[in-house]
Amino acid sequence: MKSNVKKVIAAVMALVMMLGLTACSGANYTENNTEFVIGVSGPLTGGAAVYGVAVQNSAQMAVDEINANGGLNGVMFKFIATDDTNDATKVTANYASMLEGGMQVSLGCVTTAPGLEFKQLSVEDNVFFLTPSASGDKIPEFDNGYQMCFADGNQGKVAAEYVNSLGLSEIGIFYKSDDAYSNGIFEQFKENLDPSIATVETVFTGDASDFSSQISTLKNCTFIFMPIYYQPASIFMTQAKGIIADNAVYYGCDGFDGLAGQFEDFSVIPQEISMLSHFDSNATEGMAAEYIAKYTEKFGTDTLNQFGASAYDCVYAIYYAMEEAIAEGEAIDVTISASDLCEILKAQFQGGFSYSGVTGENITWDENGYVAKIAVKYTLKEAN
Amino acid sequence: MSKIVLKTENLGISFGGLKAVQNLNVEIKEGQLYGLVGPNGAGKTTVFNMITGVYKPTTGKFWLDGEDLTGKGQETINHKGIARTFQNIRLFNNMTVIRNVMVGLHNQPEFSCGVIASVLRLPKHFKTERAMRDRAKEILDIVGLLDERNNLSCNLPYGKQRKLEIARALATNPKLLCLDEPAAGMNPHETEDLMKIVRRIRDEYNITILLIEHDMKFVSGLCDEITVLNFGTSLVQGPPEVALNDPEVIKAYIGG
Amino acid sequence: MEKLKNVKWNHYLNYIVVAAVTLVFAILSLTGVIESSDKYLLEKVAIAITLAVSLSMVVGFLGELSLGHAGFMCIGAYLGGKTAVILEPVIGEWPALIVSLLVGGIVAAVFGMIIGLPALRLRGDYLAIVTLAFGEIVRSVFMNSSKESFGGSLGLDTPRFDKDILFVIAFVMVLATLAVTQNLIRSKHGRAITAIRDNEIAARATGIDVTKYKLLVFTVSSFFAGIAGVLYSYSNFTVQSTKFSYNYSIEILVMVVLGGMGSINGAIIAATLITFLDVELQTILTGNLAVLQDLIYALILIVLVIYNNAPALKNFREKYNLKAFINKFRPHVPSKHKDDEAKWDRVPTKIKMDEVLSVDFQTTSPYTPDKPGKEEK
Amino acid sequence: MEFIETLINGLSIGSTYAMIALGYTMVYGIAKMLNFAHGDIIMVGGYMIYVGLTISGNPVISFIAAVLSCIILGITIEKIAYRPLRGASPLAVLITAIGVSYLLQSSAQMIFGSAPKMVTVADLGSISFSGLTIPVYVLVTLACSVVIMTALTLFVKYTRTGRAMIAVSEDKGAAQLMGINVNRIIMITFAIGSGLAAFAGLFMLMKSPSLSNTLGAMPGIKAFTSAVIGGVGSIPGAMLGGILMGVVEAISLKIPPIAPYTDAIEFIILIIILLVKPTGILGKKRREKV
Repeated sequence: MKSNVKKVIAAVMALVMMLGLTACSGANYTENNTEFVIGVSGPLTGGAAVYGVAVQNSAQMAVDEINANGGLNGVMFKFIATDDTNDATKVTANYASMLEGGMQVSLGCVTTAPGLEFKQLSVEDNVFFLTPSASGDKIPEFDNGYQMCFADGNQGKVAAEYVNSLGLSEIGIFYKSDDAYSNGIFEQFKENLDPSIATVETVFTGDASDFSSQISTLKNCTFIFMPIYYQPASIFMTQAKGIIADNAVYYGCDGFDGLAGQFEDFSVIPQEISMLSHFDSNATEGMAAEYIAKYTEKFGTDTLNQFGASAYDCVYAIYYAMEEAIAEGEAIDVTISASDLCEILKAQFQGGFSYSGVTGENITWDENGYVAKIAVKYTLKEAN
Repeated sequence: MSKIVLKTENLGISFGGLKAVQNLNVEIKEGQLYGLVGPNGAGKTTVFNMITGVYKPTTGKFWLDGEDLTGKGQETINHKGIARTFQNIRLFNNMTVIRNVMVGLHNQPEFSCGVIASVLRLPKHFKTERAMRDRAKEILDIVGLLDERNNLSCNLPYGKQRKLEIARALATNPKLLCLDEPAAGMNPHETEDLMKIVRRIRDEYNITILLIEHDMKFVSGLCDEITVLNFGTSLVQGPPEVALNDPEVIKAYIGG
Repeated sequence: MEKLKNVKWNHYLNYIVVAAVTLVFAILSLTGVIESSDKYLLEKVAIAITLAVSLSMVVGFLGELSLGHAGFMCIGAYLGGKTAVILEPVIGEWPALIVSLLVGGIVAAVFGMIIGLPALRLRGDYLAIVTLAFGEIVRSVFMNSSKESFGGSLGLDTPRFDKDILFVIAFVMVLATLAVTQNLIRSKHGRAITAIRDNEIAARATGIDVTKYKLLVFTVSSFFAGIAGVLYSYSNFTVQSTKFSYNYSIEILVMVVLGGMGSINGAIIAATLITFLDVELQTILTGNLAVLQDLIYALILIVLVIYNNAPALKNFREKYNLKAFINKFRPHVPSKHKDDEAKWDRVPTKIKMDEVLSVDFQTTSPYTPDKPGKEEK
Repeated sequence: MEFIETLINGLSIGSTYAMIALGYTMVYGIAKMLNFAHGDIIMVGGYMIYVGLTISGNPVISFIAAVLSCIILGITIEKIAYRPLRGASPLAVLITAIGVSYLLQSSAQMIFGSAPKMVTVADLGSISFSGLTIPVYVLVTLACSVVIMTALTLFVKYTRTGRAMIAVSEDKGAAQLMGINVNRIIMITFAIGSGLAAFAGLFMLMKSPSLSNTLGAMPGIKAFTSAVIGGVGSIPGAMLGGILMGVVEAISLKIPPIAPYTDAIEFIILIIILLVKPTGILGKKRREKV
């Protein structure tokens, strides 16, 4: 009986200790900050790691550049990237640890599924986030959330408008039915597509790597819309050689970006590949080219994609917005709380702040937090 | 004229083309100690497997107390009153001795206690547990394992494991107890002891016993009547001293 | 007072510990000491314990390998979450919680019973793959559901509940799981279940209704997995079916195996530690170090399993283990057990691994499907 | 016509499953363990081919290097992670296998990065006749699978080592008593299984040239499913199961309303087959002696 009491006490103590109770709820974590802290949660491991790593690399690169140029009025920036492996249940712990690490502003989540969790957590504490790539339509639902990428629905709509203008009678659609990104684009695309255009639809799920069945379904199409990421796209294109007509067009959205890193030589694919995006990793001029040169030098071409470019822009956009706010007379101290900074940034992003960077010029945000910038149709490769 | 407990009629089974047992006709009367003997591979255990429901007979029927149990499942047959032991011992190795016996008591009406009563820990649960434990001790006392009751069954010596199997079978309150080579692996002293136990079970609890045994001394010392099986068919039936001296039987054992 | 002395305190120790932990944290939460992330962690721990204890019924006590536990949880999460979202505006917070817990649990239990049916025919790896398949089918159905029904690939928006109370409710559910599981196991029915595990043929011959008990265990186990699912949906802002892949089932299985199969306390401890380890690794190893998470987790897993199970390390284990370490600091107290009353359920709740292992060379094993055996001629 | 096309697609998908299942079933059927790390050995094989191609540029040399390194890896894993648990509960081995799987995946990410690599082993083109197109790699994969299947069956049936394998799979204890070195036999089994994993890696890359550290995860599960459908321990069964899975997948993908549920359909087929025949299509029924 006595030893049991001891056991109970020991177990409770152990649990309390494991929680590492800081016993200082409601504390202002930022009061000891010596740098401005930006945080992001993204898939740094697992199947989607390439996107998280690209964001981590690029954001760190942007922060390093800003710091090398003297930071914001002499105050440096610090960037934290935490790993959520694209699993929404890991976001809470990441978010808490970043907050405790003094995070004042965030890039949200890299991918949509965890991003849905993040937006709810951040709205409670009023933490501003500008996500580079969580493109779900509901991500900027609350007034503290903004997107640098196009929302999926918007992409689908714009893509449909483009396709409508081509005067085709039949198109093929190939999408990933268990993926929020792919589905989101597909639904809006379908809704806005001219009803007179016939569609041949085919799907894949999971990590499928054999598309022979889908390819044979689409073999008579000369225009195939593929709102999917580049890895399955590259597999599809390789396997479709000789089956889908050589003069066909593969048309994708920003997920196509990264194809350039996959095919050393695009000419192995006979068909035309084009995409609707805000970034082209083949760009040869402008800020995009500069970014590509810098990124490639540091990290190689492996993880070069629009996720990174977008993250790079996010950091700069936040930086410039803070700079502008200071110019307008706002007091931004290094120990400013996340909530105070959020109010200031919201005012900026809603007050006509505009940003020009790698993924577009004169970028502004509407009252919903959706980005307004020009989506460009990039032709990665003409038909042979 | 005592009544017939087990009756088989043309009981037979074949695996593929092989007729393992055919046309077996036995009548076991109440309170009898009945032996089933025969050389290896004669089909003795197969007979057990048929009347305890492990195998479904392909021909014939069998009755317990006049009730046709042919083709019934093992559990049903046990509920109706046939219990058995196994040639290769099958105890619940991770349980103590007493709990092995308590599993045997599981279906006795006097120890019935629903799942809900157990989960909610109603008084009935405690009452049942206590009663089961007391009864299990009684049964263990019969086979002389009371002192071993808190040991793991897998730690018992061979002979005691056999006795425990008997105790467990006994706990299911059978009308007919089938013992598959109960004395195998026992030394003469243990065999002697076992014979006493088997007799006591028959006499005190009025349970009919059907047993398979190779030890002819055991069989002739214990059984009232035997059936000799060879190649799946019954050679001779009768009292042991008569049946075992039948020339056919001697031929079957010696070969030739 | 005399009665109190007869109570087997050891049986109730884990309830007391869990209740005490809940109470302490509830007080801490009311006084505002712990933070929302801690509460979330506590919810996570409670869910993990519920899952591990309920799975240990199937794996540890019935002796069947199930790789589809996440599937039952998935059913609970989606159906419970949806029920709560619909009902909350109509009948209020608390009734909606209770109804959704029941709905999630019961529907999962029904599916558990359905999945228990093949368990009557299949054993070992065959059953394992069927349960795995079941989990994947469930996931696929919810994944492809329409936006209006269960949210499809975007996931289901979940009901909200006061975070100060939610983790307490989660722990109350842990207590309920413990109570049902342990009371069931420590009864004549539990004896029947462990008898089936130890030797199915003998159990049948002893008149145990194998069908009934297999279905019972699958049903009860999936009921609590469903409950865990409902708690999960309350705990997170969205329910996404990608979470409930076979990988998650395996994660739960790891907890059960590390805890020592057939040990409920072991499952509780393993579930707690693994949940903490996960979160600690995840929050400490950020940025470029993130890739080390799985590496460290994997190494810990391999080393622990080998330490716990390797036959060659038996002596080493007996010399260097937690109990021996603790006993060093404690005077030796001789055991007070006099009769089987005191320890009658000692064995089935704690099969030592090295007792299970010898089974491999014996006639039957719960985990090897087709032990060789000649056809009876 | 449409049907034949679908069938060809099914062969294309199924040939890969069959190839993986052959390697899987060796370990699974003989060592009697669910080797969840098998898919990851395939992944390592893929990366070794990639490394070989980058260094030497010669597909043959890099393939041989991949086979050898997979064999060494397989033996090492068996020795370090599985052998200490010989005689322990099969579940313990299952858990270490999962640990090994995580270990290999994260090591691959650490060494090769998170981005998928494009690996072009050889472009074999495709052949067309009467409106049907079959990529050559499908034919090559099928042919190789048949050859490997035959070779394995003959090996197991007619060589001393092979027969020892059957003995070990039937009863480790008895095999040991008969003077068979169980550890050695299981090591050889792992070597063969891992070598075949490298083969599977090669054929997977020939089909879909994108290489990442999760390459083997889902195919591993599909191969497990194939092996069970075909009957555990039956080598032709593994092949048959793989092809069947592929054909089911292709048919399901062709029917629009159920196409998103393709994985589920495959698993439903599995459950149905097991309910009808609890030991798989070619599995032998074993009865416990009572």
